Amino acid sequence: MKSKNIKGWQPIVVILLFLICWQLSIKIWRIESWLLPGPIAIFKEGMRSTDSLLPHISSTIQLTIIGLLIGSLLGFLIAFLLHLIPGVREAFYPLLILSQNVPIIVLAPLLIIWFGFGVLPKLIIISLVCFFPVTVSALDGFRQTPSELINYMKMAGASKSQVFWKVELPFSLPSIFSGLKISATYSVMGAVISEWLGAKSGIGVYMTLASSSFRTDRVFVSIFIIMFLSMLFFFLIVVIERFTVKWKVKGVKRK
Amino acid sequence: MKSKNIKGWQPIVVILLFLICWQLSIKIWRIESWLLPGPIAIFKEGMRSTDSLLPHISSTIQLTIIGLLIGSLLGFLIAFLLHLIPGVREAFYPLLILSQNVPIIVLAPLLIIWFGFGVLPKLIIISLVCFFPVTVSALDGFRQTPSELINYMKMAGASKSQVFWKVELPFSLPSIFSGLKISATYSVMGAVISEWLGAKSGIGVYMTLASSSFRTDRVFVSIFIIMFLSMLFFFLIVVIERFTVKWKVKGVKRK
Amino acid sequence: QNKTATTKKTKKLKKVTVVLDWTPNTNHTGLFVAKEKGYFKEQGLDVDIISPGETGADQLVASGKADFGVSYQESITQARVQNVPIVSIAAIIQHNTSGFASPVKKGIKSPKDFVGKTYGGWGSPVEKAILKSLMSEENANVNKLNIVNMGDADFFTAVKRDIDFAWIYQGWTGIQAELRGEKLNMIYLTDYSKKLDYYTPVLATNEKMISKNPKIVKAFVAAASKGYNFAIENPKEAASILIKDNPDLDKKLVEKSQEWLASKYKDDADRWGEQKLSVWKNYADFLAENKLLEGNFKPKEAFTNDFLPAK
Amino acid sequence: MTLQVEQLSMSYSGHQVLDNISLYVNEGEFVSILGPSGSGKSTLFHLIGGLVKPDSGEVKLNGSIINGELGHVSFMPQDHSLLPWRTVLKNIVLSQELKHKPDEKLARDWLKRTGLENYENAYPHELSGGMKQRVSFLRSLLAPQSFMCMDEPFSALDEFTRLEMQQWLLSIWEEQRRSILLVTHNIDEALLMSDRIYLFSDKPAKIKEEIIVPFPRPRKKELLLSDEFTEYKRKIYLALEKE
Amino acid sequence: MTLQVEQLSMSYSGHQVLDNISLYVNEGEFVSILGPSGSGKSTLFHLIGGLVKPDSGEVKLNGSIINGELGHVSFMPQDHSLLPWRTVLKNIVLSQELKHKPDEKLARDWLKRTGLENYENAYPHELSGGMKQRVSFLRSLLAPQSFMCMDEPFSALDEFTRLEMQQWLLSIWEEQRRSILLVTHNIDEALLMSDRIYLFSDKPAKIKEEIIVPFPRPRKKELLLSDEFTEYKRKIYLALEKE
Ligand SMILES: Nc1ncnc2c1ncn2[C@@H]1O[C@H](COP(=O)(O)OP(=O)(O)OP(=O)(O)O)[C@@H](O)[C@H]1O
Ligand SMILES: Nc1ncnc2c1ncn2[C@@H]1O[C@H](COP(=O)(O)OP(=O)(O)OP(=O)(O)O)[C@@H](O)[C@H]1O
Ligand SMILES: [Mg+2]
Ligand SMILES: [Mg+2]
Repeated sequence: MKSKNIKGWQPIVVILLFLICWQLSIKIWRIESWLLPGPIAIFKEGMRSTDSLLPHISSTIQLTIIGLLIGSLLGFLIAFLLHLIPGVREAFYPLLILSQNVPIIVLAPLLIIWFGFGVLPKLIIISLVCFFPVTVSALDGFRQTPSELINYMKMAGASKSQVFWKVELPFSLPSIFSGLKISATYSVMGAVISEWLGAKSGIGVYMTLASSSFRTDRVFVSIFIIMFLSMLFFFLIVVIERFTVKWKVKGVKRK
Repeated sequence: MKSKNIKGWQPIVVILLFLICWQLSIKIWRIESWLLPGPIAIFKEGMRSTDSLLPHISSTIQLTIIGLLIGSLLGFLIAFLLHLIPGVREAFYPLLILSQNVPIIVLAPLLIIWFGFGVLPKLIIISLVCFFPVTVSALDGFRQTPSELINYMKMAGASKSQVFWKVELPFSLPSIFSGLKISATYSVMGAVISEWLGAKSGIGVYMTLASSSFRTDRVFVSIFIIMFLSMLFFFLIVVIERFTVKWKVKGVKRK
Repeated sequence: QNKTATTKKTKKLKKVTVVLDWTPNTNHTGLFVAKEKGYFKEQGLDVDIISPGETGADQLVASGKADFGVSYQESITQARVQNVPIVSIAAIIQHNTSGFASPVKKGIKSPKDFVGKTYGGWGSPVEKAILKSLMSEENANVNKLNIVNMGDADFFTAVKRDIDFAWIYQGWTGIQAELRGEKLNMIYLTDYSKKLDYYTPVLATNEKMISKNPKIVKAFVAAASKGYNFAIENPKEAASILIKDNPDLDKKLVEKSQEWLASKYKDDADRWGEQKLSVWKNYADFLAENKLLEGNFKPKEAFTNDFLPAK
Repeated sequence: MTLQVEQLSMSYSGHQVLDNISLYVNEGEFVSILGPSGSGKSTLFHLIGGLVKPDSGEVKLNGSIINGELGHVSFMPQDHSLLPWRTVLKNIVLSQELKHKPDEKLARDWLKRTGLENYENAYPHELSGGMKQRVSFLRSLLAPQSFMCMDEPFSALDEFTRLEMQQWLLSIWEEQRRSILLVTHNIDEALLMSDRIYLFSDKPAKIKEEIIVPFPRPRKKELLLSDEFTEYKRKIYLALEKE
Repeated sequence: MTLQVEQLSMSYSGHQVLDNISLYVNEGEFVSILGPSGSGKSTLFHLIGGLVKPDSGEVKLNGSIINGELGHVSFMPQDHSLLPWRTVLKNIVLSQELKHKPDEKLARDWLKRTGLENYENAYPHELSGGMKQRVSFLRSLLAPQSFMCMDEPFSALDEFTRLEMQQWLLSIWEEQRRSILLVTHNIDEALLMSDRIYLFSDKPAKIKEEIIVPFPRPRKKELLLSDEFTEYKRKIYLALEKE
């Protein structure tokens, strides 16, 4: 218990140290604030504009949560299909890779033409960002399931789907969570990018406006918020992992 | 052997089918070519501009390879340090997540101001994109090493670094490759984005030029090239994986 | 013999970088002409033209990482208010050639027709202020206009769908529409408000360059001026120079745009690049009136004609 | 349930492992296999279980060919193959779960009988080697299939626990009249439990001898010390000894 | 090398496993432990090997306390713990690799002697259960440490291979005068090999009895059939039988 409490503080200490270094180097090298404001200035500006920021934040959070949910479910579903339907894996895997290489600047106009300026094209973009790590990790997890476990299940008469749900899926949960962590990290940036294709509010909107009026401090406020949110989502996944993969051999590794 | 040959063709067939659908729907819905050109038109334009494209392609490939190399080595190194130095993992993990959430539009001017218009800031951006999946997957791989193997090694008197090199690393290779595959997929887009910070040549340059002069067909030529390249890098990783992780239990799973 | 002469010269050449605002286009022709025709070399400069993509030039120029850049009066106004030390040294185009464009079939002929329509922009409060001032000229209410953020989507895409009109540059997007045979209704800002006849784009540098290396600035502007004057007189040849340097640009678009712009660079001014205090003041006042200027703007410091070659 | 294995041959990448093996297990019969390590006993079980297909020959259950068909027999693997993320109880009911609703009460009963009542909610990594083996044993014991293949089920148990488990197995077998095929390295065990014993030769495995065990049932521990038993033991010992 | 275990106690999350265990192994002595499954034998080995620290008590090697210190003994785990990505040969030399350049010739020699000469380049998943155990056995045999702890090293082997392995172990032991502590479930094995035998009680494990085996060395197979041997066997049997 005690050691856990201490651990929780470590990253905060490191981040504080980082911020202090930042503030100091701004002082020492006299970096102008329109180029790179110091953390204190950023913090102050953040406090000042809290009120105007809140609606932006909440709209981005909503977008991110829905996008991340859809994206990871989709990622899992794709991995599931590619894994279970024989031959499909090899055939469709390349398409997945391709999907990660359509630049947003090309996709955006098409999405807008097809789906308008509503929330749908934005969710498509976030999902596109989030599904891929989940799919790759899940597929690799499925493939690494120890063959003796699968063999036992087969001999015991398990159907393909039973093998999947009772062995392959539980075994690859850690791997899937690894993918989810990557996705969660990207999700907020995905949401911000998606907001660039036309949103009324959101951190992305706030940031571009700040940037176009040279309010570098506000740009950094947005970045801090983005960072904070993605950490939040990341640790949310970590917490869910702790509760889901609780059988993990901990006791033995104590030394 | 025979079945392998057939497998190699599957994805190509799927992609061809996809292209045919695309071409047909362009015909059927009469989509204007400045919005979404058909694959045939794109292919023709690609053929026409091969000469002017080649230098762009080769410069992007160079950038990608170097960036991917640096990025994955860096990713591995970070995972290595975070894993081996006790306490560091918890402390620095959040910083990694943060690193993935600095928007390029903010980072770009800073990088240029600090490192000029040369190749360095571009490599930094690609590395930033590529290191993260490798780090996350490697760390998760290390952590999942079966404790009985680690326990045996410890009892046999293996030092921490021996446990790492002889057990944890080989065990997590599949996981690391899983991360590498994600990185390889992102690397080309990373390079394209990095070219937006002032490159003289590269697919990214070609694409923005095409886009700003409303040459949608050329934009899609660039996308096709990007896709092709990232597939290439992906399969390069797959091939390397095959040669590295060759002990993988295949025989038993034959059914 | 010719070769040795040039190498000898290059030794003494001073290296300077100029950062474009976006991908190369006909706004930049003069710079490419000056480089290609050796005008920069004549002035003892070895110029490196860089296009930064998304980043934009302002911060690079202001920080001194780039010596010169292409910017806009709007940016420079906002930037200077935030103490960014960037200064305009020449107006590339004398009058504002931007405006609100819409396909003819939407029937938007003047600002009063905006009522009940949807405008696609990028969500800046400045846009709303401008629309408001245009519409108020004709006693229309801006609140009856639906403003939508269309982000990165380009004009042609946007008007295909929910959007009725958007803000474009005639010299590029407008020309592209002509090439496509799409009839547009164009409502120029300058036709409705003198205050909105600002300089876009301009050449810019930072305050340090001006105080420490005025000679280089002078040389640069002189060569650029010569380049733009060449483009004014020989649009065809200028276009081919731009294309030669940027072979991936669309040839037809460049040629047509160049032809259109040739008369706009200098327009009614007595020399290329001339800037007027009133223009700088007017726009800032407009922003201030609409409470869009977060600070003090001193128009005199934002630009200078000092480096333009004598008339 | 009767099992017939007919002229089964099998090789792994060139190495022949099984060479023309024929054997059978009648309805309600208890048959053991004794043979040197690495001869191919587990491989035979994989063939019977349908995990791999033989190069030639046939596996018949109740007269119908089940080459490569999975799920017909209850199988206890040599390594325990417990699912590490399931508790002991959940591991035991796994084999039932595949076919119908698991009977957790029965599983708890058996845990109690085999001295594991306190470990119902433990995960496999918290068990000792012998405990894992017992859990795996219970899992196959509670499986719904009535033909059982057990691969060295008691090798990690001490003499007493082993004897106890053997008694449980015999009682279940007598009660439900299942057919059982057992691989063991323990000659005593084979003699004590089986109706017949097949002796395997070293690679490639052939059937060296078939021994019919004549002792009447129920067999008591005392049998182990009888002269007849020792006689049979010596006989098998000699037969197994390498030529 | 002498080992002294003094008043060792250990519990896993509340469950006491070892209760005040004291035992010793003298220089060049061969000592066995017999005890019921799940009593705590492997746990004792983990304590000696330094993998876990005892709740109380001391482990001394050559007089110095090695509580929680790793790497002092050569250990053969109950599950084979072979690295799946290493070939048989590379697995065997692993224990040497940790300290110095591995002696592959010696390893090949031993592979030959134990009948695994064709499997030098096979991966663990291509081996039978008994073969894996033999590989793990060779790995600990070739380890540089001179105190050996072996946890049921021969449980997956048939009688003949087992006897052979026992002979190899004895010959090595006699030649190099290592000290050996062996866990086994096989009373014959314990009697045939050891100088002394500790009998463990069920949880929490206490030492029930210490038996000194008087048979002179070298011991031959024939000993197994002698009356004295049977006498000792019965004695141990009775002592182990649950109260
Ligand atoms: N997957 C495999 N690939 C290649 N060879 C294999 C494989 N599985 C088993 N073998 C080989 O088949 C032979 C028989 O193995 P099997 O596991 O059937 O032996 P066994 O009789 O069960 O031995 P044990 O009593 O030691 O368990 C061995 O020589 C082994 O090397
Ligand atoms: N990691 C662990 N966490 C909790 N309990 C454990 C753990 N490891 C072992 N135990 C418990 O400790 C007791 C002794 O286990 P140990 O493995 O030492 O038994 P053993 O004497 O080696 O038995 P066997 O002969 O079956 O191998 C068992 O009751 C077991 O449940
Ligand atoms: Mg076997
Ligand atoms: Mg044990």
